[in-house]
Amino acid sequence: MTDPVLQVETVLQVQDLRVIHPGPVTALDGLSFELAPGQVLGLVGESGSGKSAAALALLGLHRGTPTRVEGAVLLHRPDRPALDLNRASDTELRTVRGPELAMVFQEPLTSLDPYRRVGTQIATAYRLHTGASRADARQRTVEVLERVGIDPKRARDYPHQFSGGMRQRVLIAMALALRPRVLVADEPTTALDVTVQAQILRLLDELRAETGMALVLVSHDVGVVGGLAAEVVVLRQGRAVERGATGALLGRPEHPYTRALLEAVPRLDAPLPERDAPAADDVLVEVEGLRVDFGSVRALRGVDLTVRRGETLGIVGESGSGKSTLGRTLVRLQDPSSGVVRFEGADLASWRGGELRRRRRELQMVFQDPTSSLNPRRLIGDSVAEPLRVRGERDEAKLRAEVVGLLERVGLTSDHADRHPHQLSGGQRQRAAIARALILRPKLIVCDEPVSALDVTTQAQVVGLLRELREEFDLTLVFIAHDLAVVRSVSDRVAVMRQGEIVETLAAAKLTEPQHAYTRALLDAVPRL
Amino acid sequence: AGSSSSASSSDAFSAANCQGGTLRVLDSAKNTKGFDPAVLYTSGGGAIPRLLFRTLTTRQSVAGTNGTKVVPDLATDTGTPSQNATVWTYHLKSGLKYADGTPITAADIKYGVERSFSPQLAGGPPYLRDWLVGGADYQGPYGGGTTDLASIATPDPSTIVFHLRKSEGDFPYLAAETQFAPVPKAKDTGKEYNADPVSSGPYSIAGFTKGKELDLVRNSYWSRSTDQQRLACPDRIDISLGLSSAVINQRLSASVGQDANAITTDTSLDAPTLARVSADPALKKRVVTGKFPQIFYLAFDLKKAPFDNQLVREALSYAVDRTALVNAEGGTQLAVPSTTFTPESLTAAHQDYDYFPAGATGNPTKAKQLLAQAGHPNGITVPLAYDTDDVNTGAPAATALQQAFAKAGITLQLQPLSDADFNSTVNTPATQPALTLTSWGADWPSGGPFLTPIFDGRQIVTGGGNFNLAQYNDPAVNAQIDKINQITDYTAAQQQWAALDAQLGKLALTVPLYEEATSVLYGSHVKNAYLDQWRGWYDIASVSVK
Amino acid sequence: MSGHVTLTSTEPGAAVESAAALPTGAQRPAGGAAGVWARRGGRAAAVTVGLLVLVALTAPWLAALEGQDPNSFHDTLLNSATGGSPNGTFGGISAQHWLGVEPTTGRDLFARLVYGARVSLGVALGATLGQLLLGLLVGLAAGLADGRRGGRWVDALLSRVTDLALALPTFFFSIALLAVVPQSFPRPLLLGLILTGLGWAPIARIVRAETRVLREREYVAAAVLTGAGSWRIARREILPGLVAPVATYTAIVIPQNMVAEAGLSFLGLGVRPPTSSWGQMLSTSTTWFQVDPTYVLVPALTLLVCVLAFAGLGEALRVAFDPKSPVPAHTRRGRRKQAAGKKGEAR
Amino acid sequence: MIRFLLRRLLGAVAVLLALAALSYLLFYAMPGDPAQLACGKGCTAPQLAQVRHALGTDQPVLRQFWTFLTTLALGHGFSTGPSTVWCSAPCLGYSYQSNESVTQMLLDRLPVDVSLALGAAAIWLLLGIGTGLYAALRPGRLRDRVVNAVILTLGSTPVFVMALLLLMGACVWLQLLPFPNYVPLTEDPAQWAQNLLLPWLAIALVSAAGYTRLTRAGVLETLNQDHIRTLRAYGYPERRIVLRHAVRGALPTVVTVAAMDIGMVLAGAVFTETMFGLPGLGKLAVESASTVDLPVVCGITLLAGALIVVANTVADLLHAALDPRVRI
Ligand SMILES: Nc1ncnc2c1ncn2[C@@H]1O[C@H](COP(=O)(O)OP(=O)(O)OP(=O)(O)O)[C@@H](O)[C@H]1O
Ligand SMILES: Nc1ncnc2c1ncn2[C@@H]1O[C@H](COP(=O)(O)OP(=O)(O)OP(=O)(O)O)[C@@H](O)[C@H]1O
Ligand SMILES: [Mg+2]
Ligand SMILES: [Mg+2]
Repeated sequence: MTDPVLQVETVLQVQDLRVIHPGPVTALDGLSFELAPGQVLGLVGESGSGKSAAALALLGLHRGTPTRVEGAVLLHRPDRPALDLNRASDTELRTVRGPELAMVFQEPLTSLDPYRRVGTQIATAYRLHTGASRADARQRTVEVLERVGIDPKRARDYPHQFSGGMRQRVLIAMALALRPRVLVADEPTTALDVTVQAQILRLLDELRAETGMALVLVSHDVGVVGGLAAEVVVLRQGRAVERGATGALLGRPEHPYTRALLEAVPRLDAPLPERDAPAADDVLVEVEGLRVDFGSVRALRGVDLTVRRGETLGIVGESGSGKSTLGRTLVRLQDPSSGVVRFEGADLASWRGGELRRRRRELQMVFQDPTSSLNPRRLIGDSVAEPLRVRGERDEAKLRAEVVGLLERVGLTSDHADRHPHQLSGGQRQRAAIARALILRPKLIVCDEPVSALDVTTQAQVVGLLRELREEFDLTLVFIAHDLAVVRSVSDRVAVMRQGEIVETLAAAKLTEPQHAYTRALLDAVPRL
Repeated sequence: AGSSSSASSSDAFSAANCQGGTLRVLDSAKNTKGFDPAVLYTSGGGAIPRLLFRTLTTRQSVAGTNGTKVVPDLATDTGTPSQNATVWTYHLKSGLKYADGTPITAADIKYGVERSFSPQLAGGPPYLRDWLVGGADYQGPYGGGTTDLASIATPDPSTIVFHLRKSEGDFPYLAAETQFAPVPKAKDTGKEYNADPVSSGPYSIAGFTKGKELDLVRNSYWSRSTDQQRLACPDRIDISLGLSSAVINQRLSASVGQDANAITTDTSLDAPTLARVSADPALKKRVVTGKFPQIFYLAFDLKKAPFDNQLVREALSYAVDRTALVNAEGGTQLAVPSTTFTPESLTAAHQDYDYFPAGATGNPTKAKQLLAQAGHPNGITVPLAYDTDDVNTGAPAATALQQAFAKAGITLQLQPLSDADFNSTVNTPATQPALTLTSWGADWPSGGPFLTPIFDGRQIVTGGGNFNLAQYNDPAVNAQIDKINQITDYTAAQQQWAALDAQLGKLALTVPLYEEATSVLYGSHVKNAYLDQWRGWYDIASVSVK
Repeated sequence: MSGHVTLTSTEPGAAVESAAALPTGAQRPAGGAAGVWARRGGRAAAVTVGLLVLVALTAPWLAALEGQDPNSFHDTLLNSATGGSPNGTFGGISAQHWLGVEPTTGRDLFARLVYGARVSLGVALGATLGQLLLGLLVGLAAGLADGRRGGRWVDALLSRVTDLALALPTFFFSIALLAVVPQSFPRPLLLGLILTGLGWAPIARIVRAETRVLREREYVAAAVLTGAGSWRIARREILPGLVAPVATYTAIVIPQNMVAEAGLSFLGLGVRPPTSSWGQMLSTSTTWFQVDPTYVLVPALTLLVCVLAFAGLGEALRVAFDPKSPVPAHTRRGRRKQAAGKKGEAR
Repeated sequence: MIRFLLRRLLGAVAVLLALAALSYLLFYAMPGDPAQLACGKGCTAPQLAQVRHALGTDQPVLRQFWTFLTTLALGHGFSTGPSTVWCSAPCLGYSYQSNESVTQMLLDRLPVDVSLALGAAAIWLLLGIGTGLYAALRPGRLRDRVVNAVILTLGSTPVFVMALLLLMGACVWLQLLPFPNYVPLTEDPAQWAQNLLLPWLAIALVSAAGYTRLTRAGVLETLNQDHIRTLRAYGYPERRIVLRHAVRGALPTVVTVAAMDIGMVLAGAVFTETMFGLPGLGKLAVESASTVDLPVVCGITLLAGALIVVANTVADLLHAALDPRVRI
């Protein structure tokens, strides 16, 4: 409200917005703000604070679901009366979605139509509102893909052929194609590595400047928001606890919650905790000449790697560089095209039958996409308890206690155990997935971007938890992340990947003094507060 | 019996002026076997085959009792018997031609008969093998051993002489079968002849899709001058094969468009259509009825207990509820109860008797009493085999029997058999069930073919194809059969057969149940549609659409 | 960043929950049987199916209540001169014969209908159950067999066996089998077995295809990592995802099985007379539809009710197993009120 | 793709061999002796033996099956009596009963079933998918329920009942059409379509129900997925979302089931053929089974099996084409 521009012209006006999920769960409890063209509003808050609920409500996307929305979302358009999205007819809503209001979703993996080529999806959305010719639409598709850093040749690929980050960029490209007046971006860069993240943020900023697009930037990453947003609203339990100009708010936070949020942000220059370096000769996992090909796509091109017992090995690298593939191969979910993975000296490929089933409990993985890694038809509690049940645990009371205990350790409550995955926020799902991986007390956990969907406080908790467990259970971690600060804070060593190869491996403490130019570039791209 | 209500349609009919138009025939039979005169098994030349093949003799084409008479066709008379009816001589009319214009000779008829002996062309009636001298061992003209049957002589192109093993006064009737149709040796393609036989009748095949349709067109070499039995009114006859009987009845009752010119040669009205017809005078006018001399009966295997005991057989005869059976068949218009083996419709050879009067709905008390007498005071349990493919006589009749017998303490275990199964199981003595629900019809209207296969002990064949289900073999009866066969006077012979039937009836070798009546609808433009008494069906050769 | 975050210090996870006030499980859509029951359509369907089964079980008592049995002929109720059609209106409905009598035999239709339920439901349900079990088993096994360790061969073998079962011309083989198997073998059981043997393959194919899609989900990978065997993964992770397509297909298959029994009975290959079944009643009655509509309507309507009930059940099952489906009926009224309220507001 | 097809071809050969053996043995075990049937009334044991020899059924069953296989692979000469005809490979043998080459018999009838299957499938797919989508647009509403009830009623009608009702309705009461009488496509396409209209409808109306249900369920399932939300967020009309996008989720199952159903109809639709007097494989099959005409029986089974295998292979290819995630 401090920005004078707001009084001059307003494009989006939100009044006392409330989102009530059946239950009832009040996910958003009275949010109000105004947005002028070219303005960026940051919406930050911990996981489950109602950010996504708000974002969806801005486009009227709760319509047709059991969720109830109260309050008003007024879209102001030149020469026309303001449109309250909450009361607009379906047709009115349809005409403004896209050209006026566009959205980038939090779940990049599932938000694209699996049956259509990514290029087609962008082009169709564009043509739908502009009536452009096929050729023009194709032209525009090429443009926006280039802008988000995807080779336009890959426009003919299907979503499942893209890595998580690439899919997210496609979603952004789709929004950009239409030059909307307001873009709601729900965690637009969670799945992206820092270089791409920087590129995307720069892009959003340019567009804002060029076209006067207003932006609602939803993120738990105060760094991301801080770099772009003029004004920030801090959400907690669905309520705005603090709001104000970014600089002021981040510089002198008033509310203790905001302060906690800020303090939890990992920094590259923070001192590293003292830790005994694991013995270099106690090798738990050894990877030699690992190659994985998907048809003609060569995801891994000869990776050599050792993971020492008890250490945390961080893996960073650009989107699509093969991090997830490497992770999956380490836990034997993916068979190598050539090369070996040895676990405690034994070739993983040599495990068979009962031995395989027993031993693979020692290897766990937390998947990149929390949405698809939980069975949508089972309750969270069941999913988390499943590994114990598989191991033969039958005592329900004990199971329940164990599950609830672990859920609480990752910051969930027993109540969440009785919900289905779609009734949790993205971050809550990720935490449930972490709890599931931990419950068996494995020797090795591969965490594929385990905290990218989490707000900084939860992130800090989870990282802390992982660290504690590591000590407690002599756990070895492979920690895949694009956030260099997080990686640095948890890891003993960091491997940097690029295009299916490991370009260098460094001790965490030495991360700020890399040898390789690529690592250097990564470091430079980290947003700073 | 016989044609009843054809009067209305024959009003404007004139044989002299009936030619033209297309007659449609809607049949449920598929005729996938085609029309090979050697393989066909017909009575009096059948319906469609009679349009294609002329035979030495044929049935007389008139309504009423005279329709059971045999008359000359290719031959000048019905045959001259000699030496106790063991040698039969025929002379051909002059000017007879095939549809391709070549003349018909006696040698062609001899060849036609001969080829019916080939194992490749099996399927025709068994009489020739049994009757002709040397028939039992003859293998037909196709290679292997003798290719010529010496007992058929053709002293000149228009004379043919048959030498029989025994006296057969009924030979002229047999000579009406399609095996006596001429086949030009040069055109014989063996097994493939069935698709396109050379016609000697008033029509020839213009198009034939097995299982689907047969189109007949006029044979220009045929003329009424040499054929008194066929009117051949329509110019074309289009026969649809393999239709569902429900559809046929619907189409005939609707009689719309082309169907106004339609008849059927094999689909009797079913009970529901009959119920509908009875309520609709307009439809009723287009119904004709007739009867094929055929008896539905229970056959006992006398070699199997408890039917070796006549008292048990009598008990079953008393227990029968013929009203329920008739209803199951579709009521009184479709079936008539019969207490005699030779049915009433085989008029000449019929003699009324009812030795075990069951009344209209059975006499279970008497049946129980007889069973007790036979040593079964607590009743009996017996299997009953029946043919499931026979929609009428199968399940409905069997369940009707089951219900009626239950009242008399007779438990029937139903044993449904599919057609092929039924034929090979029942007609092979080794596998034959003790009790069978079956039927028997005459190959020609005479007591001979009606009674001989059923009661002649020498007709018991063990290999299969046995019809003497009782396996009854009484030398005295056998001798009596031989004696009647020598009689060449039709009426005299029939009286003897009737007497024989009445005599055999006392033994309760079978339980006669009912005879079927045929009731058919025809299209509204069809004329001269009547059912003859020989076959109980149309003679298509006399039906007109003009 | 502070060196060590205690897990209980900020405790945002717990704090999030204003929802903590709500009763546990209130927002959990009832799944499975309870879920079916919780929905109005599902309850109606379940009650109907239950009633039909009850009719089958109590057939002798029901017939006794009417005072008839299914096999007795009543010649006096028929008009022999008009094809054996029943005397009186509406197919001979009377106080003695609640649904009239069968033409040409005079057997009581009500008694035949209730007894027929035994065969029809027994064969159809039995066969469907068999098809489901076999189809699921083979489909899951083939779908889960992966490229490794000869899995491809397992898949290829099972798929070819499925192809073989599909390639058997159903009707044709039923005829042969029914003829070949000895008469002494109980017919309804045989019918059930034959229908099972010839009908499991489509289910197997659907299940295999679905399974191949589902097994690529990451939650399946997660389950693999727990060391669960294929069987457990199939049961716990894949099966719930198969409920929708399989329930839908099953709802189609049950009436098909009933009709198949009818077709075979029609050809005299099904149950042996005088046993009645709905299918057999329908097929013998169709030609009577112009003369005695009651005779046709009795089995036709029964079959229809049955089909609708099973379809309803299938739909309810599908909905119940869909976690995102709308809330069950008992809360629906409330929602409708809300909707009305909203409309009012909009004006 | 090529490798997939090759593998499938090998699989198909194995399936067909197994199928041939199965049907041969099964129908061989069926009661009823073809020689007996051919020989007819009053056939004596020596005649029966002659006929058996002429038919080749005096050989042991395995020998006969072997002959069947070699005939199939190499062709065979058959004596018609006066001459011998050569039946070249792939020869399915010679029918004992109708004195015709089985291959020819099948080729004569196949067009009927192909016409029947393709026409009916087009109608039932249009109808089924159409009504399924229509119902899915408003699940649980009146329109959904009415469509469901109507289509289920149709779907639970036995084909022969449906056929009879159609014939009565169209040909007798309304007199819109003459009673159907099959005309080959090559002869007169208009007549072909006109005469097949009712048979198509009979099959399609009965079959559509399954497709309605599958489509509806598949669409509703897909509508719950995240990517549909993306479409909504870009202002795609709901109709378009359902008709173009959600329907994709239902198609794989629909295609799988359709291929199986088409295969079945290709393999002979007994009741439809009987009711409409169509000279197709189904009728031939039942007839030859009842006359124990083994070569025809096996020929039909093999042809039907091959058609079904092809249909399913096509379904798999389509499945892969429809869902880019499925690799073949
Ligand atoms: N199933 C697959 N089929 C084809 N290509 C694949 C498949 N999975 C991954 N790839 C390709 O392999 C490469 C590496 O993918 P991977 O998922 O390992 O990347 P990543 O480093 O985890 O990226 P991100 O940080 O975006 O998740 C990418 O080019 C991707 O397109
Ligand atoms: N369908 C639902 N039913 C009931 N509760 C729900 C449902 N969806 C979300 N919630 C709850 O609503 C609250 C807000 O969820 P929302 O998705 O808006 O969180 P978020 O701020 O986006 O979190 P994150 O950063 O983890 O994505 C959470 O407590 C979540 O558990
Ligand atoms: Mg969110
Ligand atoms: Mg990844």
